[in-house]
Amino acid sequence: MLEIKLTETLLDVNACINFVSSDDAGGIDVFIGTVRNATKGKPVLRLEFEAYEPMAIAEMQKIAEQAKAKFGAKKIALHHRSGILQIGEAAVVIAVSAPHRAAAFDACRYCIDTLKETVPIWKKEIFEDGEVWVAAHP
Amino acid sequence: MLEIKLTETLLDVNACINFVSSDDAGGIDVFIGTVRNATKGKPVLRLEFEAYEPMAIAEMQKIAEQAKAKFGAKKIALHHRSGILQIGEAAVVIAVSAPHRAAAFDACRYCIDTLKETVPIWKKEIFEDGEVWVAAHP
Amino acid sequence: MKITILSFGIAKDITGQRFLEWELPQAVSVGELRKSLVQRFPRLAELATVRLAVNNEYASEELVLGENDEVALIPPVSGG
Amino acid sequence: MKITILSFGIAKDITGQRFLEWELPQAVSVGELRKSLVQRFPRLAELATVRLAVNNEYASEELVLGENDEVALIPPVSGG
Repeated sequence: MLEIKLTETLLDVNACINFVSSDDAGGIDVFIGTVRNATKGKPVLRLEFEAYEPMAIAEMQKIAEQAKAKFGAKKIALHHRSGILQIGEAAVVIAVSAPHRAAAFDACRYCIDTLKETVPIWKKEIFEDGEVWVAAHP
Repeated sequence: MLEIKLTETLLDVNACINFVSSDDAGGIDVFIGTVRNATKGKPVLRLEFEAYEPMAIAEMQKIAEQAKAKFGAKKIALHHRSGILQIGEAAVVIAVSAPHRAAAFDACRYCIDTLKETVPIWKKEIFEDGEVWVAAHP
Repeated sequence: MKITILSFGIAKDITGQRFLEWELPQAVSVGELRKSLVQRFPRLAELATVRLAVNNEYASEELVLGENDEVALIPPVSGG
Repeated sequence: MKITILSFGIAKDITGQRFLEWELPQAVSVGELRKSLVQRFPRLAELATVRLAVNNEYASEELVLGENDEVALIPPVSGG
Protein backbone atom coordinates (compact mmCIF):
# COMPACT_ATOMS: atom_id res chain seq x y z
CA MET A 1 0.00 0.00 0.00
CA LEU A 2 1.33 3.35 -1.09
CA GLU A 3 0.31 6.89 -0.25
CA ILE A 4 1.69 9.65 -2.48
CA LYS A 5 1.02 13.30 -1.70
CA LEU A 6 2.16 16.66 -3.04
CA THR A 7 0.72 19.46 -0.96
CA GLU A 8 1.06 23.17 -0.16
CA THR A 9 0.17 22.57 3.49
CA LEU A 10 2.41 21.43 6.36
CA LEU A 11 3.48 17.79 6.15
CA ASP A 12 2.23 15.50 8.91
CA VAL A 13 4.86 13.01 10.06
CA ASN A 14 2.39 11.18 12.28
CA ALA A 15 -0.02 10.67 9.42
CA CYS A 16 2.82 9.07 7.44
CA ILE A 17 3.80 6.81 10.34
CA ASN A 18 0.19 5.82 10.99
CA PHE A 19 -0.30 5.01 7.33
CA VAL A 20 2.60 2.56 7.25
CA SER A 21 2.09 1.03 10.70
CA SER A 22 0.78 -2.49 10.79
CA ASP A 23 0.75 -5.29 13.32
CA ASP A 24 2.89 -7.52 11.17
CA ALA A 25 5.64 -5.01 10.30
CA GLY A 26 8.63 -5.14 12.60
CA GLY A 27 10.41 -1.98 11.48
CA ILE A 28 9.52 1.50 10.28
CA ASP A 29 12.06 3.91 8.86
CA VAL A 30 11.13 7.55 8.41
CA PHE A 31 13.13 10.19 6.59
CA ILE A 32 12.35 13.87 7.11
CA GLY A 33 14.07 16.44 4.90
CA THR A 34 13.88 19.89 6.43
CA VAL A 35 14.63 23.39 5.20
CA ARG A 36 18.06 24.48 6.43
CA ASN A 37 18.71 27.99 7.60
CA ALA A 38 21.85 28.50 5.52
CA THR A 39 23.58 27.37 2.32
CA LYS A 40 27.36 27.55 2.29
CA GLY A 41 27.18 29.80 5.30
CA LYS A 42 24.75 32.26 3.70
CA PRO A 43 21.48 32.70 5.62
CA VAL A 44 18.38 31.45 3.77
CA LEU A 45 15.18 33.38 4.54
CA ARG A 46 12.75 30.86 3.10
CA LEU A 47 12.32 28.40 0.23
CA GLU A 48 9.96 28.00 -2.65
CA PHE A 49 9.26 24.63 -4.20
CA GLU A 50 7.83 24.52 -7.68
CA ALA A 51 6.51 21.21 -8.99
CA TYR A 52 5.39 19.85 -12.35
CA GLU A 53 2.51 18.35 -10.45
CA PRO A 54 1.11 15.47 -12.51
CA MET A 55 4.56 14.23 -13.46
CA ALA A 56 5.94 14.69 -9.94
CA ILE A 57 3.13 12.57 -8.54
CA ALA A 58 3.61 9.95 -11.26
CA GLU A 59 7.36 9.77 -10.56
CA MET A 60 6.82 9.53 -6.79
CA GLN A 61 4.35 6.71 -7.39
CA LYS A 62 6.90 4.89 -9.58
CA ILE A 63 9.63 5.29 -6.97
CA ALA A 64 7.42 3.93 -4.20
CA GLU A 65 6.39 0.97 -6.38
CA GLN A 66 10.03 0.22 -7.20
CA ALA A 67 11.07 0.47 -3.55
CA LYS A 68 8.30 -1.88 -2.53
CA ALA A 69 9.21 -4.45 -5.19
CA LYS A 70 13.00 -4.12 -4.88
CA PHE A 71 13.30 -4.33 -1.09
CA GLY A 72 10.11 -6.05 0.01
CA ALA A 73 8.76 -2.99 1.78
CA LYS A 74 5.23 -3.34 3.07
CA LYS A 75 3.73 0.15 3.05
CA ILE A 76 5.20 3.46 1.94
CA ALA A 77 4.01 7.04 2.49
CA LEU A 78 5.78 9.63 0.36
CA HIS A 79 4.70 13.21 1.01
CA HIS A 80 6.30 16.30 -0.54
CA ARG A 81 5.62 19.99 0.03
CA SER A 82 5.22 22.60 -2.66
CA GLY A 83 4.94 26.37 -2.44
CA ILE A 84 6.59 28.55 0.20
CA LEU A 85 8.39 26.90 3.13
CA GLN A 86 9.78 28.52 6.25
CA ILE A 87 13.07 27.47 7.85
CA GLY A 88 12.74 24.21 9.79
CA GLU A 89 9.64 23.01 7.95
CA ALA A 90 9.67 19.56 6.35
CA ALA A 91 10.03 19.52 2.58
CA VAL A 92 9.65 15.77 2.36
CA VAL A 93 8.56 12.94 4.63
CA ILE A 94 9.04 9.31 3.65
CA ALA A 95 7.84 6.50 5.90
CA VAL A 96 8.43 2.84 5.07
CA SER A 97 7.39 -0.26 6.96
CA ALA A 98 8.84 -3.68 6.33
CA PRO A 99 8.94 -7.08 8.03
CA HIS A 100 12.64 -6.51 8.80
CA ARG A 101 14.56 -3.35 9.49
CA ALA A 102 17.15 -3.66 6.72
CA ALA A 103 14.38 -3.55 4.12
CA ALA A 104 12.81 -0.50 5.75
CA PHE A 105 16.12 1.40 5.77
CA ASP A 106 17.07 0.39 2.24
CA ALA A 107 13.66 1.19 0.75
CA CYS A 108 13.47 4.56 2.52
CA ARG A 109 16.92 5.54 1.34
CA TYR A 110 16.14 4.39 -2.18
CA CYS A 111 13.05 6.61 -2.17
CA ILE A 112 14.82 9.80 -1.09
CA ASP A 113 17.90 9.19 -3.26
CA THR A 114 15.80 8.52 -6.36
CA LEU A 115 13.35 11.33 -5.61
CA LYS A 116 16.24 13.76 -5.57
CA GLU A 117 17.32 12.56 -9.01
CA THR A 118 14.10 12.19 -10.92
CA VAL A 119 11.08 13.92 -9.40
CA PRO A 120 10.36 17.20 -11.20
CA ILE A 121 10.37 19.56 -8.23
CA TRP A 122 12.58 22.63 -8.03
CA LYS A 123 13.82 24.46 -4.97
CA LYS A 124 14.48 28.17 -4.97
CA GLU A 125 16.42 29.60 -2.05
CA ILE A 126 15.49 33.13 -1.06
CA PHE A 127 18.36 35.14 0.45
CA GLU A 128 18.46 38.68 1.85
CA ASP A 129 19.94 39.88 -1.46
CA GLY A 130 18.40 37.66 -4.10
CA GLU A 131 17.21 34.19 -4.98
CA VAL A 132 18.73 31.12 -6.61
CA TRP A 133 17.34 27.96 -8.22
CA VAL A 134 19.29 25.21 -6.50
CA ALA A 135 21.51 22.89 -8.58
CA ALA A 136 20.63 24.54 -11.90
CA HIS A 137 24.19 25.27 -12.96
CA PRO A 138 27.17 22.91 -13.24
CA MET B 1 23.32 16.41 21.96
CA LEU B 2 22.05 13.04 23.01
CA GLU B 3 18.91 11.92 24.78
CA ILE B 4 18.86 8.39 26.17
CA LYS B 5 15.74 6.98 27.77
CA LEU B 6 14.60 3.61 29.10
CA THR B 7 10.98 3.75 30.18
CA GLU B 8 7.96 1.63 31.06
CA THR B 9 5.58 4.13 29.45
CA LEU B 10 4.64 4.51 25.76
CA LEU B 11 7.41 5.90 23.56
CA ASP B 12 6.77 9.30 21.99
CA VAL B 13 8.03 9.51 18.40
CA ASN B 14 7.28 13.22 18.19
CA ALA B 15 9.33 13.96 21.28
CA CYS B 16 12.28 12.17 19.65
CA ILE B 17 11.87 14.10 16.39
CA ASN B 18 11.50 17.41 18.23
CA PHE B 19 14.61 16.69 20.25
CA VAL B 20 16.78 16.17 17.17
CA SER B 21 15.23 18.90 14.99
CA SER B 22 17.35 21.95 14.40
CA ASP B 23 17.41 24.73 11.85
CA ASP B 24 20.80 23.70 10.53
CA ALA B 25 20.15 19.98 10.10
CA GLY B 26 19.03 19.00 6.63
CA GLY B 27 17.98 15.42 7.29
CA ILE B 28 16.37 13.42 10.06
CA ASP B 29 16.15 9.66 10.03
CA VAL B 30 13.87 7.88 12.48
CA PHE B 31 13.70 4.16 13.16
CA ILE B 32 10.73 2.68 14.99
CA GLY B 33 10.85 -0.95 16.04
CA THR B 34 7.40 -2.29 16.81
CA VAL B 35 6.03 -5.42 18.40
CA ARG B 36 4.93 -7.88 15.72
CA ASN B 37 1.80 -9.95 16.10
CA ALA B 38 3.45 -13.25 15.20
CA THR B 39 6.79 -15.09 15.25
CA LYS B 40 7.26 -17.77 12.61
CA GLY B 41 3.52 -17.74 12.02
CA LYS B 42 2.65 -18.26 15.70
CA PRO B 43 0.47 -15.50 17.19
CA VAL B 44 2.17 -13.43 19.91
CA LEU B 45 -0.16 -12.11 22.61
CA ARG B 46 2.21 -9.55 24.11
CA LEU B 47 5.86 -8.99 24.93
CA GLU B 48 7.86 -8.36 28.05
CA PHE B 49 11.14 -6.49 27.97
CA GLU B 50 13.51 -6.94 30.88
CA ALA B 51 16.48 -4.59 31.16
CA TYR B 52 19.64 -4.44 33.22
CA GLU B 53 18.85 -0.78 33.63
CA PRO B 54 22.05 1.03 34.56
CA MET B 55 24.13 -0.95 32.07
CA ALA B 56 21.47 -0.67 29.33
CA ILE B 57 21.47 3.10 29.71
CA ALA B 58 25.27 3.22 29.74
CA GLU B 59 25.46 1.08 26.58
CA MET B 60 22.84 3.18 24.78
CA GLN B 61 24.78 6.30 25.71
CA LYS B 62 27.98 4.75 24.30
CA ILE B 63 26.26 3.77 21.07
CA ALA B 64 24.85 7.25 20.56
CA GLU B 65 28.25 8.83 21.24
CA GLN B 66 29.91 6.45 18.76
CA ALA B 67 27.27 7.14 16.11
CA LYS B 68 27.70 10.88 16.54
CA ALA B 69 31.50 10.69 16.27
CA LYS B 70 31.62 8.07 13.51
CA PHE B 71 29.10 9.59 11.11
CA GLY B 72 28.96 13.25 12.08
CA ALA B 73 25.41 13.06 13.38
CA LYS B 74 24.18 16.19 15.08
CA LYS B 75 21.60 15.09 17.65
CA ILE B 76 20.39 11.62 18.60
CA ALA B 77 17.40 10.50 20.65
CA LEU B 78 17.45 6.83 21.65
CA HIS B 79 14.40 5.67 23.58
CA HIS B 80 13.68 2.07 24.58
CA ARG B 81 10.67 0.55 26.31
CA SER B 82 10.77 -1.89 29.18
CA GLY B 83 8.02 -3.89 30.87
CA ILE B 84 4.90 -5.21 29.15
CA LEU B 85 4.18 -4.20 25.54
CA GLN B 86 1.06 -4.80 23.52
CA ILE B 87 1.12 -5.73 19.80
CA GLY B 88 1.87 -2.72 17.61
CA GLU B 89 3.54 -0.65 20.34
CA ALA B 90 7.02 0.73 19.74
CA ALA B 91 9.82 -1.08 21.55
CA VAL B 92 12.47 1.35 20.36
CA VAL B 93 12.57 4.76 18.70
CA ILE B 94 15.81 6.21 17.36
CA ALA B 95 15.89 9.68 15.80
CA VAL B 96 19.05 11.14 14.28
CA SER B 97 19.62 14.52 12.69
CA ALA B 98 22.62 15.34 10.53
CA PRO B 99 23.68 18.04 8.10
CA HIS B 100 23.32 15.53 5.24
CA ARG B 101 20.99 12.61 4.81
CA ALA B 102 23.58 9.87 4.34
CA ALA B 103 24.97 10.58 7.81
CA ALA B 104 21.48 10.49 9.34
CA PHE B 105 20.69 7.11 7.74
CA ASP B 106 24.08 5.59 8.57
CA ALA B 107 24.09 6.79 12.18
CA CYS B 108 20.50 5.62 12.77
CA ARG B 109 21.22 2.21 11.34
CA TYR B 110 24.41 1.93 13.36
CA CYS B 111 22.43 2.68 16.52
CA ILE B 112 19.78 0.01 16.00
CA ASP B 113 22.23 -2.62 14.70
CA THR B 114 24.59 -2.10 17.64
CA LEU B 115 21.78 -1.82 20.19
CA LYS B 116 20.53 -5.23 19.12
CA GLU B 117 24.00 -6.68 19.71
CA THR B 118 25.13 -5.09 22.93
CA VAL B 119 22.40 -3.45 25.01
CA PRO B 120 21.36 -5.72 27.91
CA ILE B 121 17.64 -5.89 27.25
CA TRP B 122 15.75 -9.15 26.86
CA LYS B 123 12.50 -9.81 25.07
CA LYS B 124 10.09 -12.51 26.16
CA GLU B 125 7.32 -13.46 23.75
CA ILE B 126 4.08 -14.55 25.37
CA PHE B 127 2.08 -17.05 23.32
CA GLU B 128 -1.28 -18.66 23.97
CA ASP B 129 0.49 -21.79 25.22
CA GLY B 130 3.66 -20.51 26.86
CA GLU B 131 6.45 -17.99 26.75
CA VAL B 132 9.93 -17.85 25.24
CA TRP B 133 13.03 -15.69 25.80
CA VAL B 134 13.97 -14.60 22.28
CA ALA B 135 17.36 -15.59 20.83
CA ALA B 136 18.48 -17.40 24.00
CA HIS B 137 19.32 -20.69 22.34
CA PRO B 138 21.57 -21.42 19.37
CA MET C 1 1.50 19.93 -35.82
CA LYS C 2 0.97 21.72 -32.53
CA ILE C 3 2.70 20.89 -29.25
CA THR C 4 2.68 22.54 -25.84
CA ILE C 5 5.96 23.29 -24.10
CA LEU C 6 6.02 23.71 -20.32
CA SER C 7 8.96 25.33 -18.57
CA PHE C 8 9.86 24.94 -14.89
CA GLY C 9 12.35 26.34 -12.41
CA ILE C 10 15.23 28.16 -14.04
CA ALA C 11 14.04 26.99 -17.47
CA LYS C 12 10.95 29.14 -17.01
CA ASP C 13 13.15 32.11 -16.11
CA ILE C 14 14.96 31.51 -19.41
CA THR C 15 11.97 30.94 -21.71
CA GLY C 16 10.01 33.65 -19.91
CA GLN C 17 6.78 31.66 -20.02
CA ARG C 18 5.25 28.65 -18.29
CA PHE C 19 3.34 27.64 -21.47
CA LEU C 20 4.51 27.93 -25.06
CA GLU C 21 2.64 26.62 -28.08
CA TRP C 22 4.83 25.63 -30.99
CA GLU C 23 3.97 24.63 -34.53
CA LEU C 24 6.21 21.82 -35.74
CA PRO C 25 6.65 20.05 -39.05
CA GLN C 26 5.64 16.36 -38.91
CA ALA C 27 8.01 13.75 -37.51
CA VAL C 28 10.17 15.89 -35.26
CA SER C 29 12.09 13.94 -32.62
CA VAL C 30 12.76 15.03 -29.05
CA GLY C 31 16.43 15.52 -29.98
CA GLU C 32 15.49 17.78 -32.89
CA LEU C 33 13.09 19.76 -30.69
CA ARG C 34 15.90 20.17 -28.14
CA LYS C 35 18.10 21.75 -30.83
CA SER C 36 15.36 24.19 -31.83
CA LEU C 37 14.76 25.10 -28.19
CA VAL C 38 18.44 25.81 -27.53
CA GLN C 39 18.61 27.85 -30.75
CA ARG C 40 15.64 29.93 -29.64
CA PHE C 41 16.75 30.14 -25.95
CA PRO C 42 20.56 29.89 -25.96
CA ARG C 43 20.82 30.25 -22.16
CA LEU C 44 19.31 26.75 -21.83
CA ALA C 45 22.78 25.52 -22.81
CA GLU C 46 24.19 27.05 -19.62
CA LEU C 47 22.25 24.65 -17.42
CA ALA C 48 23.87 21.53 -15.98
CA THR C 49 21.25 19.43 -17.75
CA VAL C 50 17.84 19.85 -19.35
CA ARG C 51 15.84 16.67 -19.64
CA LEU C 52 12.72 16.65 -21.80
CA ALA C 53 9.58 14.90 -20.66
CA VAL C 54 6.73 14.08 -23.01
CA ASN C 55 3.27 13.63 -21.53
CA ASN C 56 4.62 13.28 -17.96
CA GLU C 57 7.37 10.78 -18.77
CA TYR C 58 11.07 11.31 -19.34
CA ALA C 59 11.59 10.84 -23.08
CA SER C 60 14.50 9.51 -25.10
CA GLU C 61 16.00 11.79 -27.74
CA GLU C 62 14.72 9.44 -30.46
CA LEU C 63 11.05 9.64 -29.49
CA VAL C 64 9.02 11.23 -32.28
CA LEU C 65 6.53 13.84 -31.15
CA GLY C 66 2.84 13.70 -31.98
CA GLU C 67 -0.02 16.15 -32.25
CA ASN C 68 -0.88 17.88 -28.94
CA ASP C 69 2.01 16.32 -27.05
CA GLU C 70 2.93 18.09 -23.84
CA VAL C 71 6.68 18.57 -23.62
CA ALA C 72 8.27 19.75 -20.38
CA LEU C 73 11.69 21.33 -19.93
CA ILE C 74 13.17 19.71 -16.82
CA PRO C 75 16.25 21.51 -15.53
CA PRO C 76 18.20 19.80 -12.72
CA VAL C 77 15.63 18.84 -10.11
CA SER C 78 16.14 19.82 -6.47
CA GLY C 79 13.25 18.44 -4.47
CA GLY C 80 13.53 16.53 -1.21
CA MET D 1 35.85 -11.77 49.05
CA LYS D 2 32.19 -11.11 48.37
CA ILE D 3 30.64 -10.39 44.97
CA THR D 4 27.06 -9.94 43.79
CA ILE D 5 25.82 -11.88 40.78
CA LEU D 6 22.83 -10.58 38.84
CA SER D 7 20.94 -12.79 36.41
CA PHE D 8 18.70 -11.62 33.59
CA GLY D 9 16.36 -13.10 31.02
CA ILE D 10 16.73 -16.82 30.61
CA ALA D 11 19.81 -16.76 32.87
CA LYS D 12 17.54 -15.78 35.74
CA ASP D 13 15.22 -18.68 34.92
CA ILE D 14 18.28 -20.94 35.18
CA THR D 15 19.86 -19.55 38.36
CA GLY D 16 16.43 -19.09 39.90
CA GLN D 17 17.35 -15.75 41.48
CA ARG D 18 17.91 -12.17 40.37
CA PHE D 19 20.61 -11.61 43.05
CA LEU D 20 23.15 -14.09 44.33
CA GLU D 21 25.92 -13.33 46.77
CA TRP D 22 29.02 -15.42 46.39
CA GLU D 23 32.11 -15.74 48.54
CA LEU D 24 35.22 -16.07 46.39
CA PRO D 25 38.87 -16.71 47.13
CA GLN D 26 41.12 -13.75 46.24
CA ALA D 27 42.24 -13.18 42.66
CA VAL D 28 39.50 -14.98 40.79
CA SER D 29 39.22 -13.98 37.13
CA VAL D 30 36.02 -13.60 35.14
CA GLY D 31 36.93 -16.75 33.22
CA GLU D 32 37.32 -18.70 36.46
CA LEU D 33 34.03 -17.35 37.80
CA ARG D 34 32.37 -18.43 34.56
CA LYS D 35 33.57 -22.00 35.12
CA SER D 36 32.21 -22.04 38.67
CA LEU D 37 28.88 -20.66 37.46
CA VAL D 38 28.50 -23.30 34.76
CA GLN D 39 29.46 -25.99 37.29
CA ARG D 40 26.79 -24.76 39.67
CA PHE D 41 24.17 -24.08 36.93
CA PRO D 42 24.94 -26.53 34.09
CA ARG D 43 22.02 -25.30 31.97
CA LEU D 44 23.91 -22.04 31.37
CA ALA D 45 25.99 -24.05 28.91
CA GLU D 46 22.89 -24.61 26.78
CA LEU D 47 22.62 -20.90 25.95
CA ALA D 48 23.94 -19.52 22.67
CA THR D 49 26.25 -17.22 24.66
CA VAL D 50 26.59 -15.83 28.16
CA ARG D 51 28.65 -12.67 28.43
CA LEU D 52 29.71 -11.46 31.83
CA ALA D 53 29.60 -7.80 32.73
CA VAL D 54 31.39 -6.36 35.74
CA ASN D 55 30.09 -3.13 37.23
CA ASN D 56 27.98 -2.32 34.13
CA GLU D 57 30.68 -3.03 31.54
CA TYR D 58 31.31 -6.10 29.42
CA ALA D 59 34.38 -7.75 30.92
CA SER D 60 37.19 -9.78 29.39
CA GLU D 61 37.77 -13.28 30.72
CA GLU D 62 41.12 -12.14 32.14
CA LEU D 63 39.73 -9.38 34.33
CA VAL D 64 40.33 -10.14 38.00
CA LEU D 65 37.37 -9.54 40.28
CA GLY D 66 37.50 -7.32 43.33
CA GLU D 67 35.59 -6.96 46.59
CA ASN D 68 31.92 -6.02 46.11
CA ASP D 69 32.05 -6.23 42.32
CA GLU D 70 28.67 -6.56 40.63
CA VAL D 71 28.79 -9.30 38.02
CA ALA D 72 25.91 -9.71 35.57
CA LEU D 73 25.05 -12.78 33.52
CA ILE D 74 24.14 -11.51 30.06
CA PRO D 75 22.46 -14.15 27.89
CA PRO D 76 21.91 -13.25 24.21
CA VAL D 77 20.29 -9.80 24.20
CA SER D 78 17.09 -9.21 22.23
CA GLY D 79 16.13 -5.57 22.62
CA GLY D 80 15.11 -3.22 19.84
